[in-house]
Amino acid sequence: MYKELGTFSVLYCVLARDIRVALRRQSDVAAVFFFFIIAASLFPLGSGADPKLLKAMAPSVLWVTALLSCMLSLSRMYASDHADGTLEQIMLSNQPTVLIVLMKILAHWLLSGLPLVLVAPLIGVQFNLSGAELQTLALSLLMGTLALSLIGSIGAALTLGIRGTGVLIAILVLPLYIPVLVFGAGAVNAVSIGMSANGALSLLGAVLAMALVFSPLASAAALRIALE
Amino acid sequence: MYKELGTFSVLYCVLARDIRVALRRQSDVAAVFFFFIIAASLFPLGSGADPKLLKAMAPSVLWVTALLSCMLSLSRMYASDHADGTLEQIMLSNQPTVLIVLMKILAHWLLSGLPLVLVAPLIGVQFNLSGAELQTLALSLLMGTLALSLIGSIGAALTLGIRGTGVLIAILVLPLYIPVLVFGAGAVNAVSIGMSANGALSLLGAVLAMALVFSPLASAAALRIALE
Amino acid sequence: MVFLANQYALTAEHVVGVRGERLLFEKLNFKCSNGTVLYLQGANGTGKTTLLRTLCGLSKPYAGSISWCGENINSLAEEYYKHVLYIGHLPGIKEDLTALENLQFSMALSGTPFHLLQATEVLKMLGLARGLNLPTRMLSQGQKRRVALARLWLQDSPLWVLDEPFTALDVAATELLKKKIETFANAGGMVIMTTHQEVIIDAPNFIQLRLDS
Amino acid sequence: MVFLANQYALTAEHVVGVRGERLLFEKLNFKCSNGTVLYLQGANGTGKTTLLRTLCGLSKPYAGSISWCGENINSLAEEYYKHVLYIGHLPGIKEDLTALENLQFSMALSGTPFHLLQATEVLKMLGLARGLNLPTRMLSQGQKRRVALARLWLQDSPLWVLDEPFTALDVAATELLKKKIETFANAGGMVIMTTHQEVIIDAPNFIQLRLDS
Amino acid sequence: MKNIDIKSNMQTSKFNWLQYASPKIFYPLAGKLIPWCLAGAAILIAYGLYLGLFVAPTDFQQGEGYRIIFVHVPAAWFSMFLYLLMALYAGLGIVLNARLSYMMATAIAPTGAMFTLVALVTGSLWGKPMWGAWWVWDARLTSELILLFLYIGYFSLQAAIDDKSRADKASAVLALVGAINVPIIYFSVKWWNTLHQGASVSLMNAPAMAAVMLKGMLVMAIGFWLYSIAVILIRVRCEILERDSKAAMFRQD
Ligand code: HEM
Ligand SMILES: Nc1ncnc2c1ncn2[C@@H]1O[C@H](COP(=O)(O)OP(=O)(O)OP(=O)(O)O)[C@@H](O)[C@H]1O
Ligand SMILES: Nc1ncnc2c1ncn2[C@@H]1O[C@H](COP(=O)(O)OP(=O)(O)OP(=O)(O)O)[C@@H](O)[C@H]1O
Ligand SMILES: [Mg+2]
Ligand SMILES: [Mg+2]
Repeated sequence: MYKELGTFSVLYCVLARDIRVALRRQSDVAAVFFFFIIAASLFPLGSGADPKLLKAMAPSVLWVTALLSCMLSLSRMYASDHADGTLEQIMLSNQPTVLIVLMKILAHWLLSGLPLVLVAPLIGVQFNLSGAELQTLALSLLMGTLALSLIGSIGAALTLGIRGTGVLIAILVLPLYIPVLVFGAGAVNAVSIGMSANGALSLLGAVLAMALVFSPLASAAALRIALE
Repeated sequence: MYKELGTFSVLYCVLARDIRVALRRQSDVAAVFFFFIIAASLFPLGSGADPKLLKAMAPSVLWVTALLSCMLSLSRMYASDHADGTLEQIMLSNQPTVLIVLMKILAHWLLSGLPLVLVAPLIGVQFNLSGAELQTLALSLLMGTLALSLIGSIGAALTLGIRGTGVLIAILVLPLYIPVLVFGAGAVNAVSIGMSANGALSLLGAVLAMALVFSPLASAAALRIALE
Repeated sequence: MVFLANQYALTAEHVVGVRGERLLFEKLNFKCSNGTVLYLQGANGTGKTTLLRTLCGLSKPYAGSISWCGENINSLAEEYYKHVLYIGHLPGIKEDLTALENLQFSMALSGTPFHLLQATEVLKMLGLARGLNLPTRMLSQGQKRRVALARLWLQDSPLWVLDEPFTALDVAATELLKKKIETFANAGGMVIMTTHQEVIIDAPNFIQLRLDS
Repeated sequence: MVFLANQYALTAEHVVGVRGERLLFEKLNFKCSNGTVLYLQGANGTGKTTLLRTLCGLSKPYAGSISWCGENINSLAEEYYKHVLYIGHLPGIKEDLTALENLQFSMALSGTPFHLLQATEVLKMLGLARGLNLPTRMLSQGQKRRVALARLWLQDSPLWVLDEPFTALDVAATELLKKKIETFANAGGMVIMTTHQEVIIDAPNFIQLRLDS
Repeated sequence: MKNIDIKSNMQTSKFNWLQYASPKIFYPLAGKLIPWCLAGAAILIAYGLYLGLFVAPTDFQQGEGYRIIFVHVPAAWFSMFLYLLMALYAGLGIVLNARLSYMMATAIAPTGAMFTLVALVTGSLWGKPMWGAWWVWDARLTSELILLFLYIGYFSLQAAIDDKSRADKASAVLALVGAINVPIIYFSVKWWNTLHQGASVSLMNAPAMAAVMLKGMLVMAIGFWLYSIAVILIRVRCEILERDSKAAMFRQD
């Protein structure tokens, strides 16, 4: 019998595969990115061109858009694995499902959360945000998007194999996203009115920590149910 | 040989089936609806509770949210028919594909556009919109959502069978949605500053008429390409 | 079966099939007329599915032409489709609807009126008596295939195009289907089909065509 | 194949299968040990797939217990899964990846190291020489199945659970697979499988189990 | 029962990938054109820049900043023109089912997107001194941005489909649908009153601007035109090679 692969090599392989699949269709990764840019640009179009109004809208608009773009890419997380039977194989893996799920979440974040963090400041400039605001925006998104991927994973797992998934995920997940949104946009708003963002950011950190603990467990359980 | 069914009975049957499938999973229809409500409510959460700012944001926020919720449900339009092979059967129908496509678009609008038109005024009230504004909002959404379903159908057809579809549809379709958004939200904005909405509304009507003519043709062509 | 009265012919001339950038078959010529069963054979990946989809008009041949009673099928379009009944690798049924609802829809697409009693009878004959009012997602693999195949008993297209119709069917259902194809061919129908199982169809004109390269 | 040295046993005791609200099978008892091929038979919809998924641990039995070397499989979890190789109605391959990448991933899931040369050889032997570096979406139905089945040659799980493994395979591939199952069983492996084709497997212990109700 | 064996057929005629389309003739022809176009483009663009930067007089209202017009305006023209051209080729591709036509459309897109980006960037560079902001949500600016998005959509769709022939056709449909945007950009200044300048160059009326400026812009425009032709031809040649080598790879075994 061959030597068995260690947990790390298996997890690495899971992560590498998800990233490889996504990169194979570069458009996938680029798409979340462009969605964010395009959707954020829709708001000024709808509201005429008052720069003051734009600046006031900016934190909520950018955060809500980031949230929606993360959410849109959720359906990709497990759905294709479910449709082609890979998920059954993952469940029958000799590694704990929780760890594999964690890797899949990480891959999702690397491919859809991280790019947003990088591009958000550029769009912020179009909304006339200042340097300090832009910094806080990037930092809050860095923590926030990771939390969004974690929480979203539960929704994605729960809605597997159900049609009209896109919208159903939205309903399941949006309420859970609200704390992330409130603290994230709150941090930027605080900076705009000249206050410190620390309070909001540490609350955001707490949400992230909670999500990190519970989400893989809940997702793994949901996946198992989806396959029964 | 049996008497052949007339064009109308066939088209009626297509429409009835799409609606029946959607109602069989009520969650589908309800979902677009709730997405709209929840997403629109996210903005006040992200931006604190300044009533003036809310009123100024309202047209763009409500219109952008309506647009995004229509868009989210697009991937449902043809994808499941494609996955289970029904689309091949539709292509091989003895009725012109263009007409069948038109029915599917109509079903999509009845199930996802119309509910928004009905609930939007209720949400508008939460953003402190006045009676005249609410009326214009509903009217612009009535014409606008139909145009969105029509235009969206092209994107949905083009991205069939491609992974990461949700986001790709968004990229293809959002630029084409922009005129609808500009005129739709423009109509409401015009009323807010005491001007007439007629100009914007008639432009919206022109967009709708164009979409009505070209979209079924383009969608049918796109579907045929997707199956090749 | 009234179409016996009409004479039909499907002719393929110099048809070339290409998938991606790869040549699958070249200069394919054949003619099917009433009573013909054309049985496509070939190893996996030799282009049987591709050929069937081309014959239905779902994809265009890379070169060459396919004609129905002398006219090109791509220009006939709906005129041609109403004579074809295609059942491919995918069953073409909606998992949320019941078997009856699915049948009603597929028959509407082909312009055939739907008679509830008759459809129920066919489904019962196919062993689906119990599943009549269940959403088809609750059926097993083979039961789903049976729902898709029920159209063969209800529609009256003169040309059937069947891609591995015996997949997932148990022995009894296989036998039923084989009998049905034979009756149909003897009444003047045309069938073009593939399968990896060994079958010999007792038809007026049974042609075997190997696609191996 | 080293597992010959180990003695394994899969035991089903009073297993009851229910789908939806319907009783499929009841009081099922059997025992598989090294060298057993358990061949499940039954018409469409009698519960073969349901039973296989239960035996793998993908769903829990409605009543009764399934144990592996004396311990309940649901409490063993990963401990048990690493001994099972399941190939169901769905091929479990990702259409965007090539055949090799797919194999690498499925083998990683089961903890088996991946050797490129060996995998290439197996795929070539299965007639996929040309498709090695194509995304599997470009393969035909039967070629996709072959990619999924390649794991049988590469992994060394002592228990195979195969749901209609011969589907979509052409004659040559069917023969190859049948031979492989026989070699495996003779080397001490256990196989639980279903199929609607007639097959007789030459194994030390060939059990046929009919599920008809 | 009779058997048709098509195997024998297969061996008699060797499959030739190129025999069904015309790229074979096109390829060398394009190769001859490219150097001439490139040379012409270099000379004209250099001359145009010289006219714009040194010969044209300083504008007493806008100072030296206005000289950006010599890049901005021709780039904006070409962003729209190339889109129309791309849509035209896409349409021809669908109607005639000609591979070469699709390849042309594919090859035009990157150049068009580049000019769009140049128009946007030079426009916002110019906007900062003129309007006091890098970006305003004005109808023309917005519709030019939509044009960029349409180009991006075209690429994304093409990248997302791996079957070349399907990718060609699907993106052609998209290109045609998006073509509606071009008149919107062009007439946006007429239809809405905007910050952005209206058309001042027209063939009918006497030019509203100085003759040197007009000359500079036209020279730049022709230079851009030659540059586009050269780059597009290079791209098409690569595309032909790539597709043909893939076909050859499949043919080998
Ligand atoms: C990002 C910002 C900008 C964009 C996207 C943009 C876009 C365009 C486009 C599409 C055209 C070609 C339209 C036509 O030929 O009629 C154009 C032309 C022109 N633009 Fe801009 N522009 C921008 C900023 C500016 C600024 C700041 C100025 C100077 C105040 C300016 C001055 C002009 C002029 C003079 C023309 C030529 C109009 C003509 O003669 O037809 N643009 N621009
Ligand atoms: N979407 C595609 N893009 C490119 N090539 C494809 C595509 N689909 C199939 N092919 C290739 O075309 C060839 C023929 O495929 P086809 O599905 O017609 O085979 P088949 O004879 O039906 O095989 P099977 O018996 O396995 O169903 C295969 O070799 C496959 O690699
Ligand atoms: N998701 C489900 N919900 C409820 N009942 C189901 C579900 N899936 C299958 N069934 C029912 O369970 C029974 C057994 O299904 P199963 O898939 O196990 O059959 P099978 O023996 O594998 O048949 P086949 O030979 O057609 O594959 C069927 O009668 C089916 O109606
Ligand atoms: Mg096939
Ligand atoms: Mg089964």
